[in-house]
Amino acid sequence: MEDRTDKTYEGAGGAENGNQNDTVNTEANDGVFLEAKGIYKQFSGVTVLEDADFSVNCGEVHALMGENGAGKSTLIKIITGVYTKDAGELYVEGKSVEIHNRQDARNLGIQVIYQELSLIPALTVTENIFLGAETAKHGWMDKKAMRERVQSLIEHYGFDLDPDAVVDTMGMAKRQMAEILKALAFKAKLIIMDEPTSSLSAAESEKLFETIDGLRNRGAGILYISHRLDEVYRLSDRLTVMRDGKIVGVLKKGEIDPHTVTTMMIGRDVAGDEDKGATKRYEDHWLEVKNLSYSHMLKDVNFTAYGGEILGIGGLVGSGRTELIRCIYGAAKRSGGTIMLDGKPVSRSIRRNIRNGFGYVPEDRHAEGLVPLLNVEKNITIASYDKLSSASLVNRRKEIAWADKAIKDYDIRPPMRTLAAGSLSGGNQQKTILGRWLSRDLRLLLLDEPTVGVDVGVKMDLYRLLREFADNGAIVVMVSSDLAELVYLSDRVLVMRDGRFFEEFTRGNITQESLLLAASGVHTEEGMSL
Amino acid sequence: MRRMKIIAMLLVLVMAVGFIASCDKPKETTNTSNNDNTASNNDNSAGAPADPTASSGSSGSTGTGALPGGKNIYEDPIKISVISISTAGIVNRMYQMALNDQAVRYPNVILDYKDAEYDPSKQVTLIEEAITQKYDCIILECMDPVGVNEAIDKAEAAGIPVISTNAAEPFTVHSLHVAGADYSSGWKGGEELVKLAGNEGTAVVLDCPASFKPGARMGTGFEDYITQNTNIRLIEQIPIENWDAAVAQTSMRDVLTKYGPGEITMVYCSSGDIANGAMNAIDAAGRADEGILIWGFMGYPMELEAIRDGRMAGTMFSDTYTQYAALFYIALNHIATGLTSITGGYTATPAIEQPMFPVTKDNVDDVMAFSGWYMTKSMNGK
Amino acid sequence: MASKTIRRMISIGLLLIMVIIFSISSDVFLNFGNIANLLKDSAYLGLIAIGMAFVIIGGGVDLSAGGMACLVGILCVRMSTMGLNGFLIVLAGVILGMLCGFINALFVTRVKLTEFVATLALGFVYSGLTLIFAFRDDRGTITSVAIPKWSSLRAFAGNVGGIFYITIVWIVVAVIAYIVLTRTTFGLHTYSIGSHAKSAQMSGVNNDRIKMLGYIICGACVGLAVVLQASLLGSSPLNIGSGYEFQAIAACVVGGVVLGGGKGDPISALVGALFFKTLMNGLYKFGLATSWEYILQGGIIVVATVFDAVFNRATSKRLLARAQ
Amino acid sequence: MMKKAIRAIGSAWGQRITLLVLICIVMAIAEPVFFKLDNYKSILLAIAVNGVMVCGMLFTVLVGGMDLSVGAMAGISASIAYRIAESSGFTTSGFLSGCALALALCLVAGAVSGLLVTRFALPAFVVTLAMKYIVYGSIYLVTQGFFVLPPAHGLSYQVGNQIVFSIPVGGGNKLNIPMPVIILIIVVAICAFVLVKTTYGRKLYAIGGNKNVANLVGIKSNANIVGAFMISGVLAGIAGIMLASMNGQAGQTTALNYEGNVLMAMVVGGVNLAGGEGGVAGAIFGALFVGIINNVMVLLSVEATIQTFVRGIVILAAMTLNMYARRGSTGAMKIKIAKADKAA
Repeated sequence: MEDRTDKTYEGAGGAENGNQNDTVNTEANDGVFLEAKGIYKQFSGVTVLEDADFSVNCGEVHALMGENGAGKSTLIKIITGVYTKDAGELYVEGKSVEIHNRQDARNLGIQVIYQELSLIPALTVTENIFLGAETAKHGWMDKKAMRERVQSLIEHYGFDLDPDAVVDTMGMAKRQMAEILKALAFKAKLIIMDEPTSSLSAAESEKLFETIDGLRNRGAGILYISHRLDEVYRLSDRLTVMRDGKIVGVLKKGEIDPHTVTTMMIGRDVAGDEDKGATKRYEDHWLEVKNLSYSHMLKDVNFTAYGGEILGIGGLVGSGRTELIRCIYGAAKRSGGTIMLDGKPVSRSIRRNIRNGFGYVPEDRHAEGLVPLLNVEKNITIASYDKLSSASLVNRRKEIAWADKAIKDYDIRPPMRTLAAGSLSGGNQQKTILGRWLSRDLRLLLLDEPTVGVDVGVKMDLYRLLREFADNGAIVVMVSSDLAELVYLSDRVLVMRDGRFFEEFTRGNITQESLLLAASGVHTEEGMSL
Repeated sequence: MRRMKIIAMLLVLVMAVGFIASCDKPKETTNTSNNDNTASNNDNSAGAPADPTASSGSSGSTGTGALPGGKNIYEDPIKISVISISTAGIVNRMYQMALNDQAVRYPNVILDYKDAEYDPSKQVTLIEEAITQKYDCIILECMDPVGVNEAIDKAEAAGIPVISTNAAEPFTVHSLHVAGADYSSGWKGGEELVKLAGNEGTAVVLDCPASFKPGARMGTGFEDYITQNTNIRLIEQIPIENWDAAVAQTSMRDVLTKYGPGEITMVYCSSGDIANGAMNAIDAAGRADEGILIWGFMGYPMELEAIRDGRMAGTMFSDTYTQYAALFYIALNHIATGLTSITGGYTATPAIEQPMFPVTKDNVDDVMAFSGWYMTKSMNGK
Repeated sequence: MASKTIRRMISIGLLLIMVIIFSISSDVFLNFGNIANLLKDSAYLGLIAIGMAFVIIGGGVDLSAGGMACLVGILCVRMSTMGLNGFLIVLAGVILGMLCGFINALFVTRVKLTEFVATLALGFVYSGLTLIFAFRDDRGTITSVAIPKWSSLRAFAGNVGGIFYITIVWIVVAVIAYIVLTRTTFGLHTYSIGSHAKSAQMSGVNNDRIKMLGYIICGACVGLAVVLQASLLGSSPLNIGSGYEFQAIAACVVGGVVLGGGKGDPISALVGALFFKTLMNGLYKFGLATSWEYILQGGIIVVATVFDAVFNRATSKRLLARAQ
Repeated sequence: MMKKAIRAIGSAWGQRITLLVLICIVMAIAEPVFFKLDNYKSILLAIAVNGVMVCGMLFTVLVGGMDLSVGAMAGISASIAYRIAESSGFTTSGFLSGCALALALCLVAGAVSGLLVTRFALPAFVVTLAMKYIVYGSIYLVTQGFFVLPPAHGLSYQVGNQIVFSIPVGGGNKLNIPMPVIILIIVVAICAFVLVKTTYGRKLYAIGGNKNVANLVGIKSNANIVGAFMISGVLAGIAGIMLASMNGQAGQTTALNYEGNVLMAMVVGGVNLAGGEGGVAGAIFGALFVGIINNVMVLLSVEATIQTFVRGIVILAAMTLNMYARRGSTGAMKIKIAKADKAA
């Protein structure tokens, strides 16, 4: 039997003796655990992180906030060894260290919990926690010891978990807790959590916060990444705000308040922010949604969107925005409520909706947006065979013209029709998907996080396309977490919170601060509370 | 929760033990006792077995003592297990018809046809099955002459006569072997072809699939005769996968491509299907007029008609229909007298040589007249 | 109760029901000789199924098991004619199986062929090699040669108290395999790469190495199975293993080892093989036409897979609902 | 220029042509008779039945599944068609009604497989393996083990043997093209047309590539997958009827275990077994290549016992070459894209 486990981790080994006062033993309880100085990182010419100075103390919850693309994830990946820094110094417990891979980080006591959990569905909690670092002698696992270790951890940190439960029969909250337990099991001195509450209910989040407080009192360092201002306010001892790859400032517990944080996050003026005249609203073309409900995610949603208008939908991850869009499009079966387009009820079948002018740009490009094996042309024309074929015979000439026009109109690079879509860059893949819909004469376009992972230049093109598209009369409903995008593009913004619309902002008084505050449940004077 | 796993494991073991405890010790000799008393295998099991080419009709030394006496074949319920290599082919269909036609007169006899799906291990299983169900006789179309030896010994020891037929002869001593005549049919086929074509020319063999060679030795018989007794050049030996007529047709076409007109004198085919494939290929290539002599095996109705129409030179005819009909009565005789290789004190397996005789254009009509298979022509069950 | 145990309870329960039905309807079914034969027949397929279970749980499939069995079988019988000691031959059979398993793994992990394609092509290669290594008579035509009477390999065909050695070896190997899969790190890693290969990799599991070990163990089981079966038959016919790869996969699937990986264990493969052979044994008692054997075999596979799909979806949905 | 050549060989058709060129070189030296015209006809005739089945199974493989029951489907289709034809004395109308009923049954059986695969999300490998057993078992119920021997005249004979037309090829001999080759060409043409020209073909590639995306662009994936299994069933049925006519016998052993050859052709044809990639041309090339290997082995009179081994090694080599070449060519493609991105 393979005998990989001779070098059991000091952490797991240390856990072996399972001393009762199982404090996370670090030398100085209040000293600096991790310090980064002058970290610099660039990807093929684009500077992503510039002289970042950053530190996390033991026994401290250090929050990290910043918009998408502000460099947060790059910093985390450097600390955890996924990327290697181009310049700068990293110190752990005062000693300068080099972290090249996950193993180094783990040995230093740095553990990460990513948003998409890394647990193995078919294994039990105990097996997942000890996977890769089993307590075993010559390959024979000591299951009893491992199970006891997990049981003691559970009781010690007060989690409500069954060590023998199989992961794929557990709810999201329980999986989150198991993931955290996995970090703790290896004597983590610094636990990095990336958007941990995104798929948790309020009660479950509260349980998580208690756990985090417990960890802090035991001297563990917590690096907490989140968009939720209220959570950061409640939990963090210190908050570092990042923007455009630079550290904007570090706020102590007392100094954290919504307004200062949002201005620090948004500081930069958005290019071309000139005040556009009021857009023309086509009264005769409207989408009306009345008391829509969908399983436990959406409760009694009501809104109306008009042609010529871009309706932005703000709110935090997990507030039900994606589910709303999918119910309208027909991709999700709504449990109640009515959806009307120009007074006529909208069908539940995706096929019929596409036929009468719907379009949907999904959030996850790779899982639901693109067929990687098919070439760019087919990815564009895939939704338009009603126009490109007669009697189910594809009109090849029309199809090629349609694809070439789309490639030219939406500037997809490299402009090679026969290239497999899988080998395009992120931005061009998004343009391909957008081209798939905009090339049809759409009456309603639904978008979910359209510019995630798209470089800035392409982002501007997408905004121009959407604006043009809305101006000639179509309804555009756009879900986005990019506050600047919402402010720049939307004529109206509805902010969603826990499956219900919380606040509405109309053009002119949409500001990023107010959106962020509304998303965190704070009413502001600009908005009209719903 | 852990307890559950242990209970599950215990259950499996208990179940296995439970089987054993709950069954009564069988009365007749269990298979424990006879696995070491190696029945006197005929000595040629190691090394190349010399085929009983010419041993016709020599039955082993018949036991002197009075036979224990068996069942009354008219009233007592009798079960005969017919285990064949595969029940899917045409030839097997013919055996079942022949046996069923006889069994009509004996309502108390039940014929149980079993398919071994070309799997030697399954043949052993089916023989043991017959022992467990106390069948009265086993008619075995044996696939691998060695693999079934132990099972046959058990059957014979249990008083069940084993009659092997039509395919390889198992090496162990058993009640009767009706010589499948595969080797001798190939040998005699060579003789006949030489008579027709003279002692020179070339020969092509479309033989059984390579893995069947130990059991189906007609091709080997033909090759032995040609190489040992004539100076006919053996130019091609091609295994036909799955005995499939379409594969035979393809291989024959490739041979025709390779050898121009007049370069092929004769084609020996190991089965009726393969002969059919060869004929189709020759017709399709438009070379029927070259007079390539095709020799078949076993005398299928198709072969007889082809010989009559002149598409085929001839075949070794063994009226398998009458052979199996006779077999039915031989089986009843064994059951009635309780004769097995053990009660009969055999030291070698008696073999009945299958009367083989060539069928060519001149005697095909009267052969058709008395061939049970052709007469009934009930290939399609009418 | 863990869904794994429930699933095994159900398949054992169904097996018991079938045994009861058969023992009522035919007085011969439950007699000692029949059960001993039943267990002997299941052992050959069962051992191959246990090897196959390792590969399936690791998320793969091994279509070369049949060809491999034929090859190892003929090589071992050749060794017996050379007078090697029985134990040495069994050991050699296992090692030859592991060698073939290693070659399979090379093509899957190094050449990166998909598992289906690599093992399919290698299956043909092994059957081809079988014909090349087959015994030839003085004139060169293939013949079948028995394991010599004096060879100690024959001793492996014996039995103790009526239960054949191959059956005992089968149950022992099944238990050992169960312990290896549930007690060792290798076992845990096999389940993890079968269930979610990417996050297994992220947790530090060396996927390629585990997959390679899986194929090697499968080869070992196939080698062991065919040597014992050859000693039982007294020879290794050239198609001793052909078609057994599909039967082994069917046995695993019926037992609860789900294609795709991460579920099931060697004991379910054992129960699956036993299930098939018990059904066949029972059917023989009724003298049904062979076609009913095929139809019922196909029927069970469909029923078992549909049951697994519905059963797994229901349990996870039910537990998820409870957790919400 | 050299880099361009390597990339050309790397491409799928580049490899196939290199394989063919290799074989031609070997045969030019060893057995030039390979190049005789009717040898090509003979190879085409040899792969006619396999080719039709390959086209059928291609549909199921494209949507990410597989169909192991093609052999049994062909068997039962031949048995039913000829049983009914026989009861009506092999009149043309009797034979046609027999074929109609047989193909209808194949449609239903294919639909059952498709429904099982889609409704319960079962692996197609296991479902069609079970269907193979069930359908093979039911052949006996239809034929009671008897065989139907179609007479050497009438439509039932022509389907398998009739020379449709013959091209005078100089030197007096004529290259006559038999019906099976014509049927193969028709089936290949129709399947290529459906896969390349019709919306149904586009949908299959989309479903095979990414089923979620297909659903989100309004494709009824499950319905189309069931359709693919039905097509595979029907084409297997046609192949069975053709084979029985060629063999002159229809019954239990017609097309027994033919799915092995079909899988071999798929694999050599470079069809991606995970779905979404591979065309009729590639699959038919696979069937042709396997046919050529068998033909070459007979022409070179390769010793009987090593034929299986040679076939296995050649297929393994073709697959390994395909994998390394594909890795090489995708690498080259990536460089080209990066350059194009930078330049624009």
